[in-house]
Amino acid sequence: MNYVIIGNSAGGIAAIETIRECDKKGKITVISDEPHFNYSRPLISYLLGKKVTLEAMPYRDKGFYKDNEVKLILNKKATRLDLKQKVVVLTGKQMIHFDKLLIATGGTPIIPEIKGFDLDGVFTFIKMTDVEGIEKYIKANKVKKAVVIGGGLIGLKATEALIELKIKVTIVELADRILSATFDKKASSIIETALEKISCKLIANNTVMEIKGKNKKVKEVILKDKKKIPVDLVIVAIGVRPNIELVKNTPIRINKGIIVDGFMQTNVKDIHAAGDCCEAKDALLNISRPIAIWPVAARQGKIAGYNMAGVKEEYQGSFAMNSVELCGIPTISVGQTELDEKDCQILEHFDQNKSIYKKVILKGNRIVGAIFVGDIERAGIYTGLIKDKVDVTAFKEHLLKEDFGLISLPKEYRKHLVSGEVAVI
Amino acid sequence: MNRFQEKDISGCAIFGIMDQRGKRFSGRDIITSIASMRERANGLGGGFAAYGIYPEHKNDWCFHMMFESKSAMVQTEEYLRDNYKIVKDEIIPTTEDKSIKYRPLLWRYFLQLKEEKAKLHYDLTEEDFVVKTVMEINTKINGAFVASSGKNMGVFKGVGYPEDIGRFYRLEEYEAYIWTAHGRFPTNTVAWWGGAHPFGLLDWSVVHNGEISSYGINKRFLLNYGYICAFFTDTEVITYLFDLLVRKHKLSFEIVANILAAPFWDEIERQSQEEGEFLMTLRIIYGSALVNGPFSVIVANSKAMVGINDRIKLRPLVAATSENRLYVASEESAIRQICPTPDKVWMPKAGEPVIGRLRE
Amino acid sequence: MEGLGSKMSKRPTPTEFIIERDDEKCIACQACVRMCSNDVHSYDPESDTVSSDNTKCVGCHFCETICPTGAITIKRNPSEFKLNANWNAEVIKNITKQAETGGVLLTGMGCDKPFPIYWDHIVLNASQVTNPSIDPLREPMELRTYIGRKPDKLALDYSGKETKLKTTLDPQLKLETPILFSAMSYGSISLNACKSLARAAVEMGTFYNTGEGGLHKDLYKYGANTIIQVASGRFGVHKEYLEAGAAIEIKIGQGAKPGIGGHLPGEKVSEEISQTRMIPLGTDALSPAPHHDIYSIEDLRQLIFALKEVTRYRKPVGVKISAVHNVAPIASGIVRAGADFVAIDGLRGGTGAAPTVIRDSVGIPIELAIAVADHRLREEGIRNQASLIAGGGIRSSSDVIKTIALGADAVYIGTAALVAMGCNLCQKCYTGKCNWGIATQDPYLTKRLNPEIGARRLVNLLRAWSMEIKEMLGGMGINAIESLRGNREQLRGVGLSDTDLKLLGIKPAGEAW
Amino acid sequence: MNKNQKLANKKKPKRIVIREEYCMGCRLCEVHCLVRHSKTKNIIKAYKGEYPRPIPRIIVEEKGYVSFALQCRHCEDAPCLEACITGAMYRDKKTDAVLCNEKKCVGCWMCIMTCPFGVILRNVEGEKVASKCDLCMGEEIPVCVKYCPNEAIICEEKK
Repeated sequence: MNYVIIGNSAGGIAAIETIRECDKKGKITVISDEPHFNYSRPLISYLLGKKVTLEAMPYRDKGFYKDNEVKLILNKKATRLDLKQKVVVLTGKQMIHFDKLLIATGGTPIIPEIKGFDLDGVFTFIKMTDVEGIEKYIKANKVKKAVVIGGGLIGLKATEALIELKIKVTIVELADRILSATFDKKASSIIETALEKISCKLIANNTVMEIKGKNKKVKEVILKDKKKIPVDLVIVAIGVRPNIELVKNTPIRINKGIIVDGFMQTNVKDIHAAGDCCEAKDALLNISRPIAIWPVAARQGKIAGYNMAGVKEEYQGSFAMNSVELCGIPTISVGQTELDEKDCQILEHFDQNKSIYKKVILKGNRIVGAIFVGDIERAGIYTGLIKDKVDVTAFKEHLLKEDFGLISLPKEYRKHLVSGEVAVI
Repeated sequence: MNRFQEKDISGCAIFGIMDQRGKRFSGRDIITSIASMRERANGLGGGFAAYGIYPEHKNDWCFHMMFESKSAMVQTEEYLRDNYKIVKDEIIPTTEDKSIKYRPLLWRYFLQLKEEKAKLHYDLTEEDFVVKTVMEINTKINGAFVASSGKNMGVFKGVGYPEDIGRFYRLEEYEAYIWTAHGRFPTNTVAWWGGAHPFGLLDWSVVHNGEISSYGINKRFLLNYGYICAFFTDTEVITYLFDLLVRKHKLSFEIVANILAAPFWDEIERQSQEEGEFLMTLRIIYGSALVNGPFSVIVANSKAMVGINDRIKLRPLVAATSENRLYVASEESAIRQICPTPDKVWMPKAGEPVIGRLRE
Repeated sequence: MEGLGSKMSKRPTPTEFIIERDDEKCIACQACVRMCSNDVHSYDPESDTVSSDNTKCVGCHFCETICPTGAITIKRNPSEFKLNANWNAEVIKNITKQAETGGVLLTGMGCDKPFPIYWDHIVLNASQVTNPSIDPLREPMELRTYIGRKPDKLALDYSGKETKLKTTLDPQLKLETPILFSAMSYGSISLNACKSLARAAVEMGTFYNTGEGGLHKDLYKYGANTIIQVASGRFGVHKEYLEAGAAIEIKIGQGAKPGIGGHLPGEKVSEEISQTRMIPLGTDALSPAPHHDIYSIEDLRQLIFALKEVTRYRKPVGVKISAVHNVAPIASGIVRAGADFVAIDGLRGGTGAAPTVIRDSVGIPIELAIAVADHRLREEGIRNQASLIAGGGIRSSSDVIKTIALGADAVYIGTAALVAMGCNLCQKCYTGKCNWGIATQDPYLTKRLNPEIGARRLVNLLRAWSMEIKEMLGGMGINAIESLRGNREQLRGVGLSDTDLKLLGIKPAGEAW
Repeated sequence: MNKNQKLANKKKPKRIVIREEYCMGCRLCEVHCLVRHSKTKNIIKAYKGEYPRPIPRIIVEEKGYVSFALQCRHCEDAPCLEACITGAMYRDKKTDAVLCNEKKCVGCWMCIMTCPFGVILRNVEGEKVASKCDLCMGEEIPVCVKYCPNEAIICEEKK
């Protein structure tokens, strides 16, 4: 069996592990357009902020490919698929034959249509090459001031890293607050307050219309309201979209991302997709959509791996969730965090002094979302309740108590969790 | 210390010969063979039981008595006369023997139970009445001891090596179809004539080598059935157990062997269901009659001679047959001494009885 | 003087125990604070230290056991009253307590007064030279015991070709070791304690006894190793219950409290207990002193046979009495009334709750009781008709073997079993606050006794004792327990009066056979 | 590889079973877990002389008379392993245990977010790292199992 995987991040690597688990003999080839043998993309902000070293970037050690007998092709982009010949064509016309193919090409940053985006000193923030570019630029140009376009998670992690490097950062966010996609207003405001404390400026309800430069280097951004901000560096972090270049103009069906079935297979037999590039079941919304987060990519890669190796495993669907520590405040958001209050019940605990905010969103008798800011201990229990769609009627009033734990759950469910016995609920 | 109050602890040699046709033979052979096991005795006791020696009085109870004083004899005779018709009484003939230092007055009585006494004690069998007589004499008349009380049989015993005792009693002059003999090695009791073996009651005689650790409970078990163990000897206990189980409970020697040397529970469990249940019931009922501790014993009555070992065979016992004769002994050499080429020689297993029955 | 009767009038007395806490070792982990049901220990978050209140300590030593650093030592309070052989500290404290409360003093477990312990004045025999001792590690050594009525003789059927058994034995209890767990009710002890006893009985091939608390539904499965008790309160007695066990025991008396009934306070009557005992939730469970349908031996006979009828003569029915002056004739009467076994509970037998004065002043020691009862039954020629089970303060394999040699078929152990499960004899069972999870129904406390551990420890104890009994038997040259039963020749008394020796039916040490 | 290691390799993976019906709530598991994961491994020093104070990796939950200890279940399909962005969380090949390489952990708390048992803790006493049960690697049996006075935490071989 000849397995080919395009992409060398969460989805790709999870697939390698599962394929090897099931098939000790098959040939595995991994193609990556990056020069690095592997690294964790979410860690790039830590790398920029010098919280981790370059050596700590790989999340599987050096022996990984050797141990799993994987042929790793670096620095080559897969440019074309020949589905009839079952061949991947690489840059330089190299052709790689496959029996089973996994497309795990990940996401690609969304580039806004702004004038001056091509100036030096304007970066996206997705890949290690971005960090390398930024670091080099900062060093060469003695960067003091930066603008981060986008107040989402990536933007904020980038902001945090820049602040670590003693660079003044202004965040420009189109929405009325930061983290609007994952947080509610209260949660956002806690982080906004924390950002203020470290002298980070936030400009909400606004956006960059134009980036101006001098000698091809970025000098100033002009906002929608014509306001001008002098800068040395601009980071564009307004989001990612599925990287589906490769499958465009092939029989593989796409929507926003590559469309897959419950076994992570595309409409073309033997071709699977996983991770940020594809769209699969959202277990909460019951629709197909891309969920561009690490755990989902890893899970999808795993499922794809099993099915490629001939072990039938069905993808149960995932939902959005994020954990990030911002300005020293741990935050977690899971599931649907902003629902119309008519449709749901909201339980809240807010302690402004301690900057602790907890919120549980219930729909019917089930939890569909949760936000934790400041105190995230045992947040996974709620994730579990969301995932298992547990009826929480019996212990609803305990949900946000300080001592909430498995002990608050019905004994039978608890037993199921602890011993793995089948729950009778 | 009163010699009656000390339990006998002994080593000993035992020997038994039986002619299963009932043909009688002289006591010469048994003296020869028991003499060959002199090492097993220490001169503090020896004795013989002989069956078929008084054919002319075969229907009379024969009491072999030992008296330590004239007054004991007077008292005993008075008591006997009260209850029995004394058919005949005489001194037991003996010869002078240098090795025999002291001896009590030895007398034998041939008795018939008075009819009026039998009527008075209608609730007792004649045997029970004789047993009662023996117990009364042994426990109540100081200085009197009943050595044997059967019919057509007698016990000859005393302090000394058995061969000396045998000569002393002139046993070569008697003819019997069963002879048993005993050479005694008491370890810590005062030697006295009554304490020598065989022990006799009715026509039971027992010679025994061993020490019974269950003595205390066997004794109390017998008490439950009215037997009073007066002599603190294991032999006495075994005699009474045979009397109880064979005469009163009418059990076969094979069954009695399974009581006295009961098989182990795991062995019982290995048997067929019926056999296992039988043995289990036996043990449950007669647990207190289990004779625990090392022993080999030869028990005789007028119809049979039985040799048995304890349940783990801690004492020696050999058996042999030669034509009509059955031999049971502590040592094979003693058998070969008088029967150099037996038809069959074997070592009975622990608890496995050797039974010789008189062919009718 | 009216109205002064039972008003409280408190006056502090010296505490019984002193808790020593080694502050250098104490890490303030608060295990002791969490574990003590008497709230002795408390934590002060301000100073991050734990302190103790001596007045509440009952001396159960649970905290000492649980403390991970060994920082706690429980000591007796050395504070002493002026030495007085008559008016000693205990007497003074008791009077003071009664002057305060006007009530009967209660206690738990068995008599703790220094009456002579006859076992400690009896020694065993061993083989030397004249017969060989037997090594139980190499040779079979049998402890199996059958409890039940035995016929005086075997009956055989000679009619057929082969001789067949005519005797059908009355129902018997088969014990692989002659030790049973004595009656301890669910109520007086926790369900976990009951489970421990039941499981251990199953594993060791012996029996435990329900006591008078009925049978919890979880315990029915151990029925083959259960002795079902019927006591004066008749709690939880119904047909299913009577049929659930292997034998039935009518309880007339208990060694710790001869002549009086029982009292389970309403607080201990939980949902489960109320269901098991068939009494309303939270009400006191009062066992009358006598059975009100047994005012004479004839009445007892009727109950014995009523129970036999109910169980269709398939189970032995026995009677338990406490050892009192007339124990021997009473035992004889019980045997003649048709009991298959008689259990005799001596002076030192335990209880979950009894008036101290009764516990310590009524009844006679089991050693004497069993000796005279066994003797009496043999004298009357009815010893075979019933088995004797002796209990009341049996502490070791040595006590067991001596009791059997005195005449018991088997022994009951209660206190020893509790100690195996953790009990340290603080004698506070009646408070229901047992820290070891044994004598309590408080769910905080009962879970402390893991029945797996409890059963394992009980099994270990019985194994150890059985092994020791085998060693001692082997030493005597005996390889079956029935050869020791009632075999008083294997016993000798040391330092006993002639009367004691006579009653025990044993010779003084130094006297040979 | 020495003999002992060979033996260790042969061992079947174990799992820890929690039996709440026997948990007394004494929290000795926490105490011993803390000591096992302290620098000195000495109970008194760990409590009285170590700064930052070590934290236990086992949680005791209590409500009314019900209590139980809980630590990482070392799930077969462990969500924390998938969620870990650094590779700090890994499956030990020998024992099948899920372990956290604290040197690699950056404290993103993805594991906390995904662990349905809530048994991964933030250790913020020193470097912020995810702290979890490591089955007391190197010990014959985990100390919580060893020291639980009532066998409410037991070790059994994985089926």
